[in-house]
Amino acid sequence: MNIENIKKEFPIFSNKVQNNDLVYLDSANSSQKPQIVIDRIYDFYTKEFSNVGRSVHYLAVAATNFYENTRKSVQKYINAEFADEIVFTKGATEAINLVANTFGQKFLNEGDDVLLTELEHHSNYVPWHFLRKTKKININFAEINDFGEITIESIKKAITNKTKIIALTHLSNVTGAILPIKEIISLAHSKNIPVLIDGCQGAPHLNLDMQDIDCDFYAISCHKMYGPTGLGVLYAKKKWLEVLPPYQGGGGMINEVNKEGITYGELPNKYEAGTMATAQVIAFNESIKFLENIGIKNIEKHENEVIKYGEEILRKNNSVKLIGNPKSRGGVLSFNIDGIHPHDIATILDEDGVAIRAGHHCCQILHKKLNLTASARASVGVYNIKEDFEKLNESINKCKKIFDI
Amino acid sequence: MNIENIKKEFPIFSNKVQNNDLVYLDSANSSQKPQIVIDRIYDFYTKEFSNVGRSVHYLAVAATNFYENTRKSVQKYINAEFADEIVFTKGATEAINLVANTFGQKFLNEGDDVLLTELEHHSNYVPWHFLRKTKKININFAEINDFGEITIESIKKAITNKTKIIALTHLSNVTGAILPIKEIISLAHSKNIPVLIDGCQGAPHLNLDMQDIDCDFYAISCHKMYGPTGLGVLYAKKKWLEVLPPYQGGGGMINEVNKEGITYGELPNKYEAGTMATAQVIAFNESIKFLENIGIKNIEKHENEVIKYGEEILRKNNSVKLIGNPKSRGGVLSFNIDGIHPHDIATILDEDGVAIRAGHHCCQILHKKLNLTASARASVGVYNIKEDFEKLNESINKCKKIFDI
Amino acid sequence: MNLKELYQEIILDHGKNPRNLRKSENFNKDAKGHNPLCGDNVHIFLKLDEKKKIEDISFEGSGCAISMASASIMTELLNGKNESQTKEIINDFLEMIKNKDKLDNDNLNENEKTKLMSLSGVKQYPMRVKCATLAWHTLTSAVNDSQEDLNIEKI
Amino acid sequence: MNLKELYQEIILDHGKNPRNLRKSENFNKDAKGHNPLCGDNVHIFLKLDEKKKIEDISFEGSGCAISMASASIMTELLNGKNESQTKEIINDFLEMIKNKDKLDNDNLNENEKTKLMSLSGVKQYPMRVKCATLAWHTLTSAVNDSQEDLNIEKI
Ligand SMILES: Cc1ncc(COP(=O)(O)O)c(C=O)c1O
Ligand SMILES: Cc1ncc(COP(=O)(O)O)c(C=O)c1O
Repeated sequence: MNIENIKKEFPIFSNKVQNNDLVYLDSANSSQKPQIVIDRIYDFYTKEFSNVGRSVHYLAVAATNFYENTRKSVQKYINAEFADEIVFTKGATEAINLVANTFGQKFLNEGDDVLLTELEHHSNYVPWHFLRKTKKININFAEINDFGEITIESIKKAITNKTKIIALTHLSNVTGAILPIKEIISLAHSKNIPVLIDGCQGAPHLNLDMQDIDCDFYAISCHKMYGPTGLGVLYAKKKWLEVLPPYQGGGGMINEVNKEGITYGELPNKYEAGTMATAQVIAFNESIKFLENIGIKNIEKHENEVIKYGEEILRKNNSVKLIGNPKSRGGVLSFNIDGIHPHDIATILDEDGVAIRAGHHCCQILHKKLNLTASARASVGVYNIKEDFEKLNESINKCKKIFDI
Repeated sequence: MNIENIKKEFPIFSNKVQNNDLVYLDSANSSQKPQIVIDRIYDFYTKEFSNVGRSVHYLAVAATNFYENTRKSVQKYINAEFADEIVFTKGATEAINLVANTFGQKFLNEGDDVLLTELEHHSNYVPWHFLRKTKKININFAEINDFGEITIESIKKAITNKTKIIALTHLSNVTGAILPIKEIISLAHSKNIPVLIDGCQGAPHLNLDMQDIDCDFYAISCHKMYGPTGLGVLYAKKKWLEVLPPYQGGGGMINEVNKEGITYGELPNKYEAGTMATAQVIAFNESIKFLENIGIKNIEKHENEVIKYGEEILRKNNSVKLIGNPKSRGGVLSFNIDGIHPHDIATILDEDGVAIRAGHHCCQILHKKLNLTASARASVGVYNIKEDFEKLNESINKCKKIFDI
Repeated sequence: MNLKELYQEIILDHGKNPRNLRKSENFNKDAKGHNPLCGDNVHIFLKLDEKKKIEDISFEGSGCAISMASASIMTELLNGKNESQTKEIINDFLEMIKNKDKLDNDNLNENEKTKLMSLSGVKQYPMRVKCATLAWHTLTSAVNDSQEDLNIEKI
Repeated sequence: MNLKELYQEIILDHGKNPRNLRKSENFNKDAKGHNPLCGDNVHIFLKLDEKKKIEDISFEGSGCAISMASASIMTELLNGKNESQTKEIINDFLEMIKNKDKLDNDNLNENEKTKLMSLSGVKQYPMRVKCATLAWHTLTSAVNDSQEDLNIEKI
């Protein structure tokens, strides 16, 4: 597979958007979908549809097998020890809520500390904030350095003897910093503190090996990983899933039910209440295959080249100020232009078919720390090429012209 | 639109399943999907994909509009007063969990009663059971009568002066009984008790008018309603959504965030944390259009004819014992055959392409009450025809032959 | 869409050099507005006389060209207007942004109308409508003594 | 798939008239199993002598033809078997149900093997495999003194 030809597998790029070629630089928000993933959804609904896990008729049996095959593929792809450690959720946000809620119920008490970082997405803060209210816990934030990174030292400084769990991102969706999670996890474990990794931005770009990283929880957003919307994955070590209480209650997650009480089903059913996102899970198997076929190492290399090129171009463009300068950067470049608000930039870029995101990217804490309210963000996927950043740069120049900068 | 031709709009029926024509009698589990719904998903992913609500570029704006259009369509379809009263969830199970969790947090205290019925699906019991543990509340069950119905009298008898909420199904997914929810709600409201309706089985078959029914909460499962998997709808009166706490925390549901605290976004954002099931919501608009084009009254009439015909045939088949004999029946027929376990029936029927469900249908309390562990269930959708029940009956006779009954 | 229409000279001017970007002395009404999408804030200050005529109107905050220009133009036009005039202008503006091509308002002269109309290009940019209306909705809640800070998503 | 193979005479016979459907007197080991999918239960009773040989084995419960026949045949074949024989037969059975066509086991005679093989048709019905294995897994937890009631979904 030729990495330069990958773009052809994404049907969206063969259509014009408002008479322009689409320069899609918003993959950190959500990635485009390859044809095979879309086809799988189509075929499943047209020829094979059934609910899973409940009926014993042919379609139901087949669908159940497809569904469980995805679980096995994910297990293999992220090198989890057991397939039961893969829980399907509606998104990474739900995955983090699941952990915060159940871990909080069982293990957090008044006065306990939860450690986050200043880089965290609201999805990895608000669920913990809830516990501040219900459980009277405290939340601490490890601080970023001048490069927009979180270092092991900053974590060390922020750990207290009351820290009960650390939750942090694998890759910042604003500064692009890749965090030294393996060292952080090893440090945390030496103090018996479990670690949740918000892998939303890590999973689409980096090689994942749960047993090597040794994290306790890892949250994945499938729609950012060339998969369908409405689906996430929570990886959790079996030892946690076994002792934590269930999250949502409903059909499929029970063992036996009577008027007085309930016993819960075994893993992973215990955490998959109600009818799941069947078609999405089944189609996500194709996303995994897509990633495997190219090879994540190749994707990483390609994306690094593209983003490095983009970084160079933007650094040369005066009045463009990059946010963060991490030593290891994932596929994210955020910036501001003096005198032009990010929303105005995004609107003007859009006119040329250049799709970026403007705003706080659900990271208000980081933006406040940097004395910003918003920023513009270009982020890449496997289908981006260097020319995309040339077009971005041209459009930025157009902004500057309009605003007379 | 000719109701007899509806089946042609569902591509699954133009394919053979194991060399048989598919006789799909498992719609209470999940319905098949019309071509337009499948096409909408396909088109959205191939030509229009973007995340919603966040970016300001063209694709994002268009997707956000499509997404919000579905909200308006649902509002109109169920005659809710405000579009903000429509919250998208990952399924009916999540919708009920959302209510139980947030209502429980805010309004339930030790010793309070929650009233359910013996007909409830596990999804409308387990979430309340959680509160038994965390809040020390009690759960009461209104009892069924000999016809497998819940009457207003049975509710009257079960209400206590500590009943703080009533949660019950619109249409039993086992006995097929349609509950007198309007009377029940009016009774409950006269005592200031809010009512949640589990509308999973009601929504695909019955005319919905929230303002007429006047329920406080109504939970819908889109995949049972000719829509995609991984999507549900919670209708909730604005007055409740305004006072209840948020359920999940994450991106999109906040107003302002800093290290010390968070203010939440306005309705309906407050209840839609994280990236939602974008493609599914957008496609669900087509399911609503599909239902509107035929007209729910026509669907009801057609399904009633089919199910009546099925009931007649099965009643004539000795050794078939129907479960429940409700005066008003929705599209569900459950039965047992003396001497043959439902799982054996389902396996044998499957050989002829007849897809039914066997088991407790997530209603163990009802089955225990009826001294059963399991039952066989045939349920219909708009695409079923009388011949389907003739085929079912033939296959049942084959079961009897194999088991020498 | 038409970028030129959106970023007219007048918008760019008011965006860069917003008028009345200050805090009124002795203001007797105020309200805060916030756009959760971009994090932008606006704080409107009003000094009303006994007859509820606007003696002074000003704002603080930061935001995109559209939102700054909108707040700036709004404060310019409303200075000296009485209560009913203010309400009419707010309504007419919001109507125009939503769906009208013209502005029918007897309370504004042609020059003022032209200024206000310069914001109408935003209609074609649904995600930016909130930028243009934030200051106006915030003003409404200041006038109405709304307790809560205004969250633009509400509207 | 082949329905005739699944519902052989011998299965139907044991399904309808299960052997050892009772509670062993003076049993010294037992375990309960449950299939959450259909709600079926099985309760296995064992009376072992000092050398852990099975003196009596029986079961209570209800279920489909496959699960009843499986429990019935299991109890018939295991009566009188010692500990290692029991474990071998359990393993071989579970292997056969999963992926083998044949049963290699020196502890059973040809007649017994044929009986057990009658359950192998279930392989082609993945959702029914649990029906065939419930009694066997439950037996394993009885033998192992497992504390918890067995939930078939676990396996
Ligand atoms: C009456 C009833 N309630 C709740 C549910 C749960 O719905 P879902 O699985 O789509 O969340 C179902 C469907 O299984 C049902 O029939
Ligand atoms: C770092 C990070 N965490 C969490 C999320 C939330 O993921 P989702 O919206 O898919 O639940 C995102 C994406 O928006 C993200 O970038």
